[in-house]
Amino acid sequence: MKLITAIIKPFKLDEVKDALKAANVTGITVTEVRGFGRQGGHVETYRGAEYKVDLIPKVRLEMVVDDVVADRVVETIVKSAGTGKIGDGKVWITDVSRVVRIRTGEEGRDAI
Amino acid sequence: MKLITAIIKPFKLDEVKDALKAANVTGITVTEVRGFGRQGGHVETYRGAEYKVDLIPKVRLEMVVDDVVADRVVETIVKSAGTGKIGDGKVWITDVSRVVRIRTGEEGRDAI
Amino acid sequence: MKLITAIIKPFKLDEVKDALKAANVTGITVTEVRGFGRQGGHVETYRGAEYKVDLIPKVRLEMVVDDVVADRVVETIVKSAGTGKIGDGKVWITDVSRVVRIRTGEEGRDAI
Amino acid sequence: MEPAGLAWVLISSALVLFMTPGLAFFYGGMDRRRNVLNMLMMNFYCVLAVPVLWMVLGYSLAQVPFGNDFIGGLDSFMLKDITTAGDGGALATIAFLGMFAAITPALISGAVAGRMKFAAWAVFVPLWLFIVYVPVFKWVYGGWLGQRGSLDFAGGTAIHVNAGIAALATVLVLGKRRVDPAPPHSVPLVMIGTGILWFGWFGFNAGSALNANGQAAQAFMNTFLAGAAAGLAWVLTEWLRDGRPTNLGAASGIVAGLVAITPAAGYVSGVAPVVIGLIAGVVCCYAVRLKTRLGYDDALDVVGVHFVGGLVGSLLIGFLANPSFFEAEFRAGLFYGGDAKLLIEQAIANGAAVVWSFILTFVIMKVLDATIGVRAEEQAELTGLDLALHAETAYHD
Amino acid sequence: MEPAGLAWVLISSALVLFMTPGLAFFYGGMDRRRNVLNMLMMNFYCVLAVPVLWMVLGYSLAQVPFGNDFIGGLDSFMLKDITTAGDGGALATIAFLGMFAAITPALISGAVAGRMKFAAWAVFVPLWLFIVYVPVFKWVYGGWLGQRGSLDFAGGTAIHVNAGIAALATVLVLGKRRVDPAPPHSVPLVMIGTGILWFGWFGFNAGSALNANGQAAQAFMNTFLAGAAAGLAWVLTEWLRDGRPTNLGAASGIVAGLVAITPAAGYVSGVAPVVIGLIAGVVCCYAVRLKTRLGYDDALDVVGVHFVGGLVGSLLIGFLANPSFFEAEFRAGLFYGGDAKLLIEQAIANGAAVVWSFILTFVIMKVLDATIGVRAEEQAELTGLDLALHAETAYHD
Amino acid sequence: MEPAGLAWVLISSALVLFMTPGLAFFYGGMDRRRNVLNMLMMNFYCVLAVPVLWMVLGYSLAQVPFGNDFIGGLDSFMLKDITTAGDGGALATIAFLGMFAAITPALISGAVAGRMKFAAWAVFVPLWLFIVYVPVFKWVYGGWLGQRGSLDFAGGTAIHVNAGIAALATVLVLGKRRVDPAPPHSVPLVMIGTGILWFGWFGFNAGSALNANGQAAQAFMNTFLAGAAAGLAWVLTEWLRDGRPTNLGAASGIVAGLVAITPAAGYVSGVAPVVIGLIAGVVCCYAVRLKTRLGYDDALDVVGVHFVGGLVGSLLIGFLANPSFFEAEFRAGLFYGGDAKLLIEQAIANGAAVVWSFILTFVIMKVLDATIGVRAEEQAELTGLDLALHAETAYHD
Ligand SMILES: Nc1ncnc2c1ncn2[C@@H]1O[C@H](COP(=O)(O)OP(=O)(O)O)[C@@H](O)[C@H]1O
Ligand SMILES: Nc1ncnc2c1ncn2[C@@H]1O[C@H](COP(=O)(O)OP(=O)(O)O)[C@@H](O)[C@H]1O
Ligand SMILES: Nc1ncnc2c1ncn2[C@@H]1O[C@H](COP(=O)(O)OP(=O)(O)O)[C@@H](O)[C@H]1O
Repeated sequence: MKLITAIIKPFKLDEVKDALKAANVTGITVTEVRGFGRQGGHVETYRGAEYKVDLIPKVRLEMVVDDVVADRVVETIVKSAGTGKIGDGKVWITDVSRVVRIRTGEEGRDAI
Repeated sequence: MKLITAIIKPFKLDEVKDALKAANVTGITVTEVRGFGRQGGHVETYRGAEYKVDLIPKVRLEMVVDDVVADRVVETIVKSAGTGKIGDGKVWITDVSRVVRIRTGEEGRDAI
Repeated sequence: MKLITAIIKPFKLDEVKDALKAANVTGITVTEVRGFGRQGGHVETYRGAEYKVDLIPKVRLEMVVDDVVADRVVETIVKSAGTGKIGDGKVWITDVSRVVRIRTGEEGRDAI
Repeated sequence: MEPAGLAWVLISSALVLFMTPGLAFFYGGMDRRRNVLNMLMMNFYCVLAVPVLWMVLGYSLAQVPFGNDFIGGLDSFMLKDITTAGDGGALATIAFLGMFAAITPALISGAVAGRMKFAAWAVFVPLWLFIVYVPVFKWVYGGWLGQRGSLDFAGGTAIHVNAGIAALATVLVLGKRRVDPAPPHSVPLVMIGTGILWFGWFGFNAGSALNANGQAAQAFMNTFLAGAAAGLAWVLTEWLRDGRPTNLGAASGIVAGLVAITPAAGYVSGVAPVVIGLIAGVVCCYAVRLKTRLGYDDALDVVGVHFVGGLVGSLLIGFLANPSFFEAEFRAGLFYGGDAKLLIEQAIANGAAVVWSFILTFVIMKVLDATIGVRAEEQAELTGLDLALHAETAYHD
Repeated sequence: MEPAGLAWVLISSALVLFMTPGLAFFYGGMDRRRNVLNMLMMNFYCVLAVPVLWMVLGYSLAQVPFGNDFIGGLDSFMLKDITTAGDGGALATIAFLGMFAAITPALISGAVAGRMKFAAWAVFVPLWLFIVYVPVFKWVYGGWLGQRGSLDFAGGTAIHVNAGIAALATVLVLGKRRVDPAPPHSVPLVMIGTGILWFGWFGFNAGSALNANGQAAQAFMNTFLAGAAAGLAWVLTEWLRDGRPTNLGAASGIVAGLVAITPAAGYVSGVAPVVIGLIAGVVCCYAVRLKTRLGYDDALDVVGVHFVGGLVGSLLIGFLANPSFFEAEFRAGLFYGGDAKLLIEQAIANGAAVVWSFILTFVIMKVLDATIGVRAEEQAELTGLDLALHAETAYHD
Repeated sequence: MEPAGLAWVLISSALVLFMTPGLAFFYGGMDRRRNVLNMLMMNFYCVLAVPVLWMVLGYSLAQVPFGNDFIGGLDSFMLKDITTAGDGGALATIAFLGMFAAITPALISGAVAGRMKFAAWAVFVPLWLFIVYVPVFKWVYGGWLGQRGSLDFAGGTAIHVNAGIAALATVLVLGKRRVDPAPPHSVPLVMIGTGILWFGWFGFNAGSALNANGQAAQAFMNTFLAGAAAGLAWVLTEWLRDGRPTNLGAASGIVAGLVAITPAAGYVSGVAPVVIGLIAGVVCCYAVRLKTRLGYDDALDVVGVHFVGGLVGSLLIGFLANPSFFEAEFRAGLFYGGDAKLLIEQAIANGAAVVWSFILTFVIMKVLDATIGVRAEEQAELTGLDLALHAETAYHD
């Protein structure tokens, strides 16, 4: 099994979620994160004092998927999350040696 | 070393934490996440308008453990986190090639 | 490629971030987490009733880096995040089999 | 004004001032987390700009001389010749009315939530104040509508119907939000706003007696009963209809009832406020759905609550006005021995206010759109107005 | 009522209305994040339903005719025959008392936090109002307890002791929460509630003079000093005992002091309010621990603060009542030249209220449990009442 | 005091009491999430400790006998001999002044945010009250400064300049925070505080007329206009200067304007409040930057807003005081036919207050530092004062 992790722009979440559903991804775990990267940050001003905020809100998706579909899922994410503007984010894949569904104890493919 | 990641129901956190402590897991990192899966979501109503919320609150646990205990830890989580109801979550294992304790620089087994 | 995950003390975030920038890490994803470990927790008191809080605020950093620099990055984190006091946290490395930059579709080294 | 009356009008004025922040929290809590500061700012801006404009020219044009049919004059420009005479009564009244002038444009902010350029709002407010609010206010209080015998105790027509229909005009020019509506980012903040609004509304309505007397007491009682009855009606309606009683329903119902009782507060008594509240609660609970039917994007239901609620209350005066109770000289409603005349006058007054307010608000927005533009950039709308327009973020660690 | 008195009673009424949202935030902040809206709703519901019930029948049964020993009648059904006579004084008084009727059942909500079915609460409130609150209120004000000479200026016995002991009865029927108590989800929200409560309490106590006079001024001063002294006492007690001075301690102490001074506000003077505050602060700081000793699950300490605090204040009147200061006709306390008679009457009054309130509240809850059921489903309790009972979530992005 | 005046002073007192929580939220929202409870506690502590101290000794030393030049005596120790005479006027006035005494040290808390040991604060407040506040208050009201003819209607010199310069002294002893300043953890909480502050300030200023009369009405109007004008000025200044209009700017401007109008509220009229507000808004918008220039760590700009704002308003009285408008017996300002005498007296009064307050506050802090220590431990400062000093955390699930 593979674990696919994606960092995307928050306002893209719904779009990506729907695209993944359409691609039969049955489960996703979503985390609110903040990211630092090429995009750089923004400046906030309070009483004339500037605060450089270089960690900007992003959303992190992680999903365990079957090896055979992993690459397709990545393409799905890349397509649905892209705006072409800097800051769109990353997707990466890591190997999962075991996965279990808590409710049933099912393992592997049946677990996801 | 292995990294065990578990997605569980929020109200199960204490129970799972205690079970893991009992199983001599010395450290856990906990993240509030939202999950989408078979459980489906719920509907909220504001001024009669329905909002479908298909991301539901979950808790994500991650812990780096010694290879030999990894499977036992997974069982512990499955046992303590299960309610038998849909939405109980998943547990998965990935390989860790190196782990360091920041305070001491200790590596591997000594680091956790 | 490698995925480096670090759990550090919240007030060390800026320091670590700067050290990583200096070490040419081009992107980091940051998550607010809570941790349980040797450090133990703290006690809060409300109307004389004590609440044992054994999950304490930590910050989780994750960054995908090129294999060759992975160890150097780990050292950088260990150096910049350390206070020598219990609770400094952990760093661990896992393998990444594929990484893509959403904006461009670039892969591998070019993606980070 | 005698000292007791002065004390009552002064504290009432403070209560009405407090309502604008209350409105800001009521709206801000319903807004998205990333747009809440823009909402607060639109509201607070009204209470910064309007008082100054009111002192300079607004009051004079809106009230002096009282007899004018359509618009006042410059006699009280810069509060010229206003003294502490009458033990400060004149000053207290001007301040009291200034609070009303400040909150009325603020009511509109709920409709334009999440997509309006703040610079446009900053220009819209003064323009709308002088072109729409001041004349309509004059017509109703001392002007031709008032002289014809229509009743508007504390601003149902002049404030709520006026701002409510203006809200419709603004969103028609502004267009729909690019992102789907989201649930309230903080219901507790909405409830804080609701509590402040109800509290302040006692000053708004009972203070409009401009004296501490029986009419003030009845207006107070009516404000108490109508807010409660409407909140109850809304909650029960949605409980039956949608299956759940909600906090936002309670809050919306309370406000709907307070809006509806505003024009009637000093003219009805006994069971009437409960009747007005119950009707307003049920009607507005359905009225907020009109926007989906008709397809205008009134973000926080200013039309459904303020226009509809104000209209309901204003027309019900035609049935429930009870002059004998107040031993006063106004027309009786149909249920209290009156003829249809009062109801007709109420219809005329609201009709006139609606036509003027809708058309001129629409024109103002069109002109602003053609000049500085009224719509925020797409990026700002997608990633949040707080950061884009105000360089602020509502919540940090 | 003369105009100045009217102005004071009206603003006091508005202040008391504001207290119910204040109480909602005080409790809601202490509650879990996933249950806060249920708590707010239980409180706001009181201020929606009770005013209407008060207008229809509550006031009449609770006060008219004043002379009745146990219960009023139907003479003022639907506020029949109430006019603006006496410059609106009658109306203002009815509204003022209506605010008290609304907040009293709301006090109980803190005890049942996190596990009560909202439908059961919606029925409990009206039943409790008519079966418990109205009679006890009548006994104390104009009825047999009042006639015997017991003193209760603004509702220590009739409101706080009454609601406090009722809270105990409700939780005994309801049982314990399935999940362990959690720390307050928002201490700032608790402090917002505390600020509003103290602010409103000046109307609650000083307004109970029903006039702008020396007694109102002393009641005001007492409300100021007792709240401060009790907050200080609680904070210092926990600082010494637990090692840390806390915000929740300050908030709890302030409320405990305000509760304790409520019955005494118009009868004590000089140093007495500070004495009452200090005693109430220390006693309640320990009383909130009784629940763990005795094992009842009074979630937010309604018993420890309102029952105990109210009882402390009410009994201390027996020592500190000072009629000569007020040049008024009530019994003197033991320290001011009186005999034990007043203390005995205070004990009798509170005893009677406690017995009636506890037994009948218990019965009401049992009947509700046997019929519609009072306890929320386990799932709702575990995953959050807001979503399960109100289809709402407090905070979103 | 006549009943209407009493009603007005009582409600004004309640409004001022409400300001301290308002200030707590204004400051607390600007503070870090991990330090907010420490900020709330520093403010609430003032309103717990000061009222008791005020009752025991503060009032007596600050006002009795009124004629004393430098300090009062013990004639009213424990409010001895205070009765309900004059229909409670004396009691109301003592309570009213007690509210002022409570909020003044609280103003200082904004400067020491995030690094002061709470135990030190707990001792600092009573010391500062008796050594700095009480004497300066006496000088200004009835004492040598007042007798010389300087004007301070509601506490520009005695309260804002006094607390503002004291804030500077405290931070000089305390030193800088170990961590960089952070953006406000909750701007909505700041705005809640702002709304409460403005609302309460009507009691603060207009209540200082100690009667319901023309002067109260004008003071009310001035409080309305100056707050608005200053908020507008600040927002426009930063909009031009920094490119964005901000909520925090609006809030800061409102407060700056309210501070500036405080000393002048009962002495100026017409356009003057707007002039004072505009000047204060612009000046303070720049003054808050002094700390970076001069390198003192005034966390939440108590110096830039309260000291500077208070000084601006107090000196402008020298130009704008208008006795003829009030038909009263005070010196006229330069623009209203007066000579430079008033301006000079204003300068002397503020100079004297500044010297005394700065030096003695500095000494108090040094003594505290040498004894119990004023600075929190490094760990506490880094990981959060709420947990370290109060064993509480502001927000939980
Ligand atoms: N090497 C990395 N490891 C982990 N997360 C990264 C990495 N690089 C970028 N990110 C995440 O992706 C987000 C977008 O990356 P950024 O470099 O700003 O733009 P782009 O992806 O278009 O190059 C960052 O905010 C960060 O959260
Ligand atoms: N393939 C997956 N990858 C990552 N997280 C998942 C995956 N499937 C489910 N989850 C997480 O587990 C939670 C529960 O899964 P769900 O399918 O709803 O119920 P069950 O685990 O009982 O089948 C989801 O809310 C989601 O957070
Ligand atoms: N085995 C582990 N797996 C994942 N996270 C861990 C593990 N052990 C510790 N952590 C994280 O690191 C933090 C610090 O660890 P702790 O044992 O308290 O101190 P130290 O790192 O100094 O030994 C914990 O709060 C937890 O978030």
